[in-house]
Amino acid sequence: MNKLNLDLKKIAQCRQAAEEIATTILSHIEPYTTVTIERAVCRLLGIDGVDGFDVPLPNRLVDDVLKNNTLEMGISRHIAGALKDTKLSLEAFLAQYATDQISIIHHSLPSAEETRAILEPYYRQSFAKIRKNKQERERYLHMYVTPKTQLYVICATGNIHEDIIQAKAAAEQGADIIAVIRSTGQSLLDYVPYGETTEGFGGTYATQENFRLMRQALDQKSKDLGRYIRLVNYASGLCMPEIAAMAALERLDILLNDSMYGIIFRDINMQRTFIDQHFSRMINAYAGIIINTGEDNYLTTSDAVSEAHTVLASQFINEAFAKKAHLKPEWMGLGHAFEINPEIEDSFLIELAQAEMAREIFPDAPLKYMPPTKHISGNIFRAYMQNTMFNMVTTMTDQSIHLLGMMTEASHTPFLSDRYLAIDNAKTVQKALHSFRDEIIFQPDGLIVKRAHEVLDHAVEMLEDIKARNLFEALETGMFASTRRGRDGGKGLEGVIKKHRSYINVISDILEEELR
Amino acid sequence: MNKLNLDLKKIAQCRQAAEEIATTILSHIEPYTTVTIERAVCRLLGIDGVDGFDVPLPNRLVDDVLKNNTLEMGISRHIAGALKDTKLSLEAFLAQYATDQISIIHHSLPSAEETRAILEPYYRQSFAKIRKNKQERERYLHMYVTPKTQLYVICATGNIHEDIIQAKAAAEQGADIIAVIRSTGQSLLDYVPYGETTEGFGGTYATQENFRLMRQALDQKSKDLGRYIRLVNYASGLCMPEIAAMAALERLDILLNDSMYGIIFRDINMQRTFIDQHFSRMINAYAGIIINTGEDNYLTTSDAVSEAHTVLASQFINEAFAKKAHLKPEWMGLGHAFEINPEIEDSFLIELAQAEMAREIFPDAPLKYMPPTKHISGNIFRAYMQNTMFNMVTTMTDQSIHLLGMMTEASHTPFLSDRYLAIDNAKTVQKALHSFRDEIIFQPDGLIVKRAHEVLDHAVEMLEDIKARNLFEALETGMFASTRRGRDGGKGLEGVIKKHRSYINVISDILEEELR
Amino acid sequence: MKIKPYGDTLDDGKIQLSFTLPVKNDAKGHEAAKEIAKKMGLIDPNVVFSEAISEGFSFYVMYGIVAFHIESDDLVVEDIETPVLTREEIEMLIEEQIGRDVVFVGASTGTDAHTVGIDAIMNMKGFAGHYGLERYRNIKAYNLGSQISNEEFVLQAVKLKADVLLVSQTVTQKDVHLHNLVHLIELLEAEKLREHVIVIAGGARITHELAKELGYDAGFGPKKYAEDVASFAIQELIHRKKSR
Amino acid sequence: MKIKPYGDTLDDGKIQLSFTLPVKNDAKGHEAAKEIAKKMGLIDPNVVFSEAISEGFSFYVMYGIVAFHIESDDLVVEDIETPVLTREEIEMLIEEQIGRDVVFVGASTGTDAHTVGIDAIMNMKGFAGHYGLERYRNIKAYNLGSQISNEEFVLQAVKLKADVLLVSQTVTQKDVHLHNLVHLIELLEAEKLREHVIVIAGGARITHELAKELGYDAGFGPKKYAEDVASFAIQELIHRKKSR
Ligand code: B12
Ligand code: B12
Ligand SMILES: Cc1ncc(COP(=O)(O)O)c(C=O)c1O
Ligand SMILES: Cc1ncc(COP(=O)(O)O)c(C=O)c1O
Repeated sequence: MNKLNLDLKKIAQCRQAAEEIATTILSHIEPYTTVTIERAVCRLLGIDGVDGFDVPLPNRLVDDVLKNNTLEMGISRHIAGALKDTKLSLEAFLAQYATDQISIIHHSLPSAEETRAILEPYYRQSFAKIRKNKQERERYLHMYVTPKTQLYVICATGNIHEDIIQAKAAAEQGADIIAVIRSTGQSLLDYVPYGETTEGFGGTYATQENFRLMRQALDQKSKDLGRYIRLVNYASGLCMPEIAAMAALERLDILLNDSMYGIIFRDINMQRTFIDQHFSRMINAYAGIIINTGEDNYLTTSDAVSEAHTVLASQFINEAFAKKAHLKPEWMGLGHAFEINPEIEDSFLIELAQAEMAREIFPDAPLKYMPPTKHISGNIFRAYMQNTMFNMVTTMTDQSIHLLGMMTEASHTPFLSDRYLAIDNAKTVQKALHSFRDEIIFQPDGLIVKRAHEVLDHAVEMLEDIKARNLFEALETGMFASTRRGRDGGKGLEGVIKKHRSYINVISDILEEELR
Repeated sequence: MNKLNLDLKKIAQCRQAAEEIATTILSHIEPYTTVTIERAVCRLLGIDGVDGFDVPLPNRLVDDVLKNNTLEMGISRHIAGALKDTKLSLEAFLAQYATDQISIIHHSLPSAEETRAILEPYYRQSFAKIRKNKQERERYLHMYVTPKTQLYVICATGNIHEDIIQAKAAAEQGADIIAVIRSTGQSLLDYVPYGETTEGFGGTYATQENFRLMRQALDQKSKDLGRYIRLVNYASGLCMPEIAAMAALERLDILLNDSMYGIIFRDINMQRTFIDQHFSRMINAYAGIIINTGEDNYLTTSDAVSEAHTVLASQFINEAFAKKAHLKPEWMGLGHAFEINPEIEDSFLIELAQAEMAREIFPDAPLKYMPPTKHISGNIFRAYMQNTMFNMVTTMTDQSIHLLGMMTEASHTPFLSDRYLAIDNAKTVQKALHSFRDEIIFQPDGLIVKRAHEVLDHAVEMLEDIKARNLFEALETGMFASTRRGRDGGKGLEGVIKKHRSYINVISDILEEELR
Repeated sequence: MKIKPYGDTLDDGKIQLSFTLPVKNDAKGHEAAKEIAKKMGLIDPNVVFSEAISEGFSFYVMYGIVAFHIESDDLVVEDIETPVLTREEIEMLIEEQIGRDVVFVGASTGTDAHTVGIDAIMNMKGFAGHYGLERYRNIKAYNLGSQISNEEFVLQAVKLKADVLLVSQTVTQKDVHLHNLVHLIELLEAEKLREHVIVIAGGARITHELAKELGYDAGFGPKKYAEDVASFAIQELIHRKKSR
Repeated sequence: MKIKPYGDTLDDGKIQLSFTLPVKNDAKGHEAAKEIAKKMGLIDPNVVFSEAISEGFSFYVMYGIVAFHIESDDLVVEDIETPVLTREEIEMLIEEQIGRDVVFVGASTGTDAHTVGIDAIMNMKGFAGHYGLERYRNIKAYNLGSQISNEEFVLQAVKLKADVLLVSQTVTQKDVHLHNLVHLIELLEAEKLREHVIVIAGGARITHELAKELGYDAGFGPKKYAEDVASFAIQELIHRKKSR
């Protein structure tokens, strides 16, 4: 489809600039690891559970090593050394470690080869499980048709069991994708809570057990309905790699996973974020998990008309980082949003231009299209109308992952009935406008086409500018979402560790090997 | 605008057929008058008020003459004779007549010229008032801009004073046109109630005093808001000519006035209806009142997809009859509606095709576009969405008179808040899609274009068929709204009177003279 | 079972309200809106939206929490108890147990001009995929149309030897339908016909409960079709025949 | 004045409701919905729509009539009473009556990451055409951003010699904001700072009434801008100065 007559050279120029921007950042961060990457390594070795004070074992291990100032060698070598010296199985070692009968430090640090040899049986098991999950998903996808536009709704009760009831109801009504959003504040926790949870604020804690429970429920529903219901969570915040690992182990299908969201919207240190996102994306690539990026958020903070190009520029950057982590276009759920104030004349046309542009520039990406939120007031009827317009643009531009707007957006996380009404709205629009995309041509010199060209032009400029400086500086000067962040500011910098020459990470080695 | 590439020859063929259909009917009805025409004559002579039993004087006069079997001469001659014989002024005569001191019958019946001479001072006054009203309206229209698409809402409380409160509120919110819909059953009354009324069922009685009160209130609002607020009522049912007369005297701007609605939807005798509609439309033409036809109603009864061509055929017929009554295209508010079941795939496209087709075939007509009603359930949220889609089609096809859908359509006549929300919906869509019409081209061989061509083809066929038989027969066989009506069936046939050779109607004579 | 409205958690009691108040949209208006919700027994009433409609009116959207439960076991539900049969089963039943054609006479009565509802029940083609009574082999269905006065209706019913009368009422504003429905029963009683016919009311706002209250044998609202009506009517006819 | 909701006629009492019930969508579900409405004091409750959401849940849209009036004169409305001044007037007032720059320190506190609201009040460009506090000539506005712990917030307030503290809270799910807002007041009291600063809360679900209840000097919700906040704060500062 080419409805906008976009300049292919400019698109290529954007891609090239984004590629260079990502390369620069990756070369900057290459020398570092982070605590959560090391904890993710633990998790993929099969280490799970908490101690008597509810501290997750991966955290205890990594913290102990960190305090010992030897995390620079990598948790892999420490664990391998401990197993070697104690001659214990990992399980047996952990049982003693959790009860303070044995330490993780003061063991020998085996060589790279030896480390790998010792740990192989453990990570093999995890990787096998992940591959099995991937096959299982592929089996489902083969068996059931995936709609061109998938309806996505969230659950956010705080109680996983209540979420399950609601997720199942949503699936029955026609939802294709269920996201369990996280409790406020989880993204700033430098650990992942453990076990099933029944309390949260504006969301439900992301835990591996919660993932498992929901996946199980949705698998059952998928079979009942003859439609594969995808499950989403958030690999964002201070634990991106760990959540990616947990998601891979529990067959989540999509993860919110942006290269810059944490920096801008959670004030997480930028170096930490760039390091974490790369590792987490490699896991996603291995597990066949679609990532969803968070460009939509820019427009909740800045003006959607004047800052539209920042969304496009960021999509190119996210794409470039994703490529570096070996994600294929089919797994890049780049984000954008319908956030223009409806009181602006021709807002619908501008939204349409942006959505169509994204569709044409990223033809293979399962674009994630976010509903109006910022300009939703407590007028639930008006919100329902705004969502109708949004649903129309979605259908007119063949978006892939279609987050449904809620009429109660301005007041509370969705009620059961809000979701029911949202799905009815979307499905009715899809049906009523079924062939509309194929039916309309845009006036070649009209407002829609012009707007798309303009936004692309601005994105070229912006990306060239960032390339000339670098992405750190862009973030320092508030080029995204009008939010300035210091290179050494924000949360989590203390968890960034310079790797030693002889640092080993058995997981990233394998991932790099297998993904290349 | 030509977006549909419609065959102009076929359009011309439809017009030609409709012209012939109308001519045939008019020649059939030419020999007749009706009781309500005669009463309208009374009203335009300035006769108003009721007797002690609340019987309107026009009814008493006409009934007396009817009982005397001399209505065939026309009420004009009777009144002229009475005035001549009694040497009373009309006022004085009526005062005595109302109190049974004097009769309308047994007077001489003056010649045509004499009749005219005697009655001239009276009808002159009415005609002068109507002309003044017309000028007044033109003055307003000159002073204030008329939006391309005018928002139309109804009031229906049953109480004219409550209606006024609500009409004013609606105007403040942005409504351009206010219709006071009538109480259930008024259309079957063979008289027009008198004076202000405060009780009605699903509507407020149409009375001259109610007209006056509302017009006064809206004039005030027009001045406050700097926008002329138009007023609508219904010249339908058994008193079409009288209501047209009253509307002309009270400066209503639009009248629901269809050539066949009463036949099909109120089971009013078809001869009666055709006679009455012609006379009432001449009054409208003289007064500069826009007529609104009722094709939308077909689709509330029959299927909107399969019966779409009946709407178009009927629009041509209404146009033909309107022309015969000297109405110019700018006064022909031909009706159509958005009534396709939204569960039908591509319903939006089919609606768009129909609306655009009407727009292109009747480029100068102030088309009246009706909202979804039949497929509105009690789900007020869903209704609000359906209205959004309807509002979009309206904006995309430049409809003129835009009746707003109400979210509570399936349960009650509009609450104040229903209207407020409906106006917000429409205005927001208008703004958001402001230039959309100019921005899109339909795929030349696409579904929309094909659909329009198909409907036009069917309309050609239907009109040719009706022309070959005649419109009476078409109605007898249920060609409109799947409703069959007998030529001599239905209500009001007893009020159809064959005119005597020397029948005189001073009003229609003048109208014919002035309008030609 | 004790039940409460459900927002997103069992027994959270959450509900949504909207209404207009004949007051300005200011802090006092808000307070008034909340006060109304409180008087309705809602806890934590929350005005999530308010706007001036015009000078003297303001619109409120609220959420609140219903504090009480209701006991669903205590609810008396007046509902039709005869099972719903298929067209074929009904035809069979008539054949076997009545042995002659059954006559249904229907109309939209009074000033009511809505025919789509009664047509949906009676006409051949039916509605939403459900054939109408005219299609039933041994049912004679006479649809008199709309705006039929009760007097005319009774006259025709006698003439056509109706077994079952079907009355459609759509307009309910200011309870116009109640007066009309009650008047028909009075007429039938006055003519001593009430006992000899099954009288059924229907329409968008008609419930079985309401119909019974008004002296009808049954009432049918939205999403009811010919088979619902015929199932009841035929089984009731048979029942009456037997108990006579 | 006695007031009642308004549908289309004064005192008709009409309101709209919608809610979900954890029951099947059948006659019993309808009855339950009506029963709830009745228990809320509604007359003639009318289920205009119902639909199954899933096996065990059904959704209802209802209309009903509020039977009671409320007496609007009896309502106690806790509202800010100082007049709202323009930016220029506020600047003049500071100059004349305070004679030095006034320091505002603001943040979105706790785990709350919503900045748009506090930015709307504080940042230069403001919101919806209303300039923020940074634009005021003799106001020093320090916006600490979001996710600021109460401890950090108090520390900065002391350091910056704040006259006025501005706290934004957007997330209110499970009353997380209440705990956080109360905690700040407790901290300030523990540090004996409460008396020395004006403390103001704001956010989409914050009302003046609520803020007062929690021990704040004022609260501001939607459609409030820098001038509303500054007008109150400056006049209150002057008032306190005078009464000392
Ligand atoms: C179509 C329609 C019309 C058409 C009618 C065409 C026709 N040939 O029937 C036209 C345009 C002519 C019309 C006119 C008017 N209408 Co009208 N109309 C409607 C509309 C849009 C749909 C009704 C419908 O056909 N539904 C589809 C049928 C299949 O559903 P149903 O009637 O409920 O029938 C089902 C069941 O109830 C049951 N059933 C029905 N009857 C019977 C009988 C028996 C015996 C049984 C067993 C079952 C049964 O079975 C059916 C199938 O399940 C409604 C709004 C809406 N969306 O509901 C307004 C509506 C009914 N109309 C309304 C009004 C006020 C009017 C007018 C009075 C307006 C006016 N003042 O001019 C006029 C005059 C009518 C009059 N004198 O009666 C109001 C009534 C408000 C109220 N509650 O009192 C409504 C609700 C619109 C509104 N919100 O204002 N209308
Ligand atoms: C934008 C937004 C976001 C952005 C924030 C970006 C940013 N830089 O701020 C992003 C996408 C990051 C976000 C994230 C989340 N959000 Co959010 N978000 C919104 C949204 C869409 C708009 C809020 C907004 O900016 N409004 C515009 C501003 C100007 O209005 P305002 O805040 O009310 O401010 C005005 C007044 O209240 C007042 N004011 C505000 N603060 C102050 C302070 C003082 C001192 C004064 C005097 C006045 C004042 O003045 C302002 C101007 O009039 C709302 C939904 C909505 N439409 O309201 C949800 C919403 C607030 N978010 C919500 C949630 C749950 C979240 C998350 C927790 C979701 C999750 N689980 O991941 C996350 C995490 C946030 C966290 N940890 O706090 C919920 C809150 C539900 C509740 N009542 O608890 C909402 C209502 C959405 C929903 N229905 O679920 N969100
Ligand atoms: C990429 C991304 N990550 C995460 C989140 C959610 O926030 P949190 O990290 O606080 O769970 C969002 C917000 O919607 C997002 O877009
Ligand atoms: C042309 C026309 N006349 C009249 C009416 C209203 O009906 P009544 O004549 O019963 O007032 C309508 C219905 O909307 C109509 O379309």
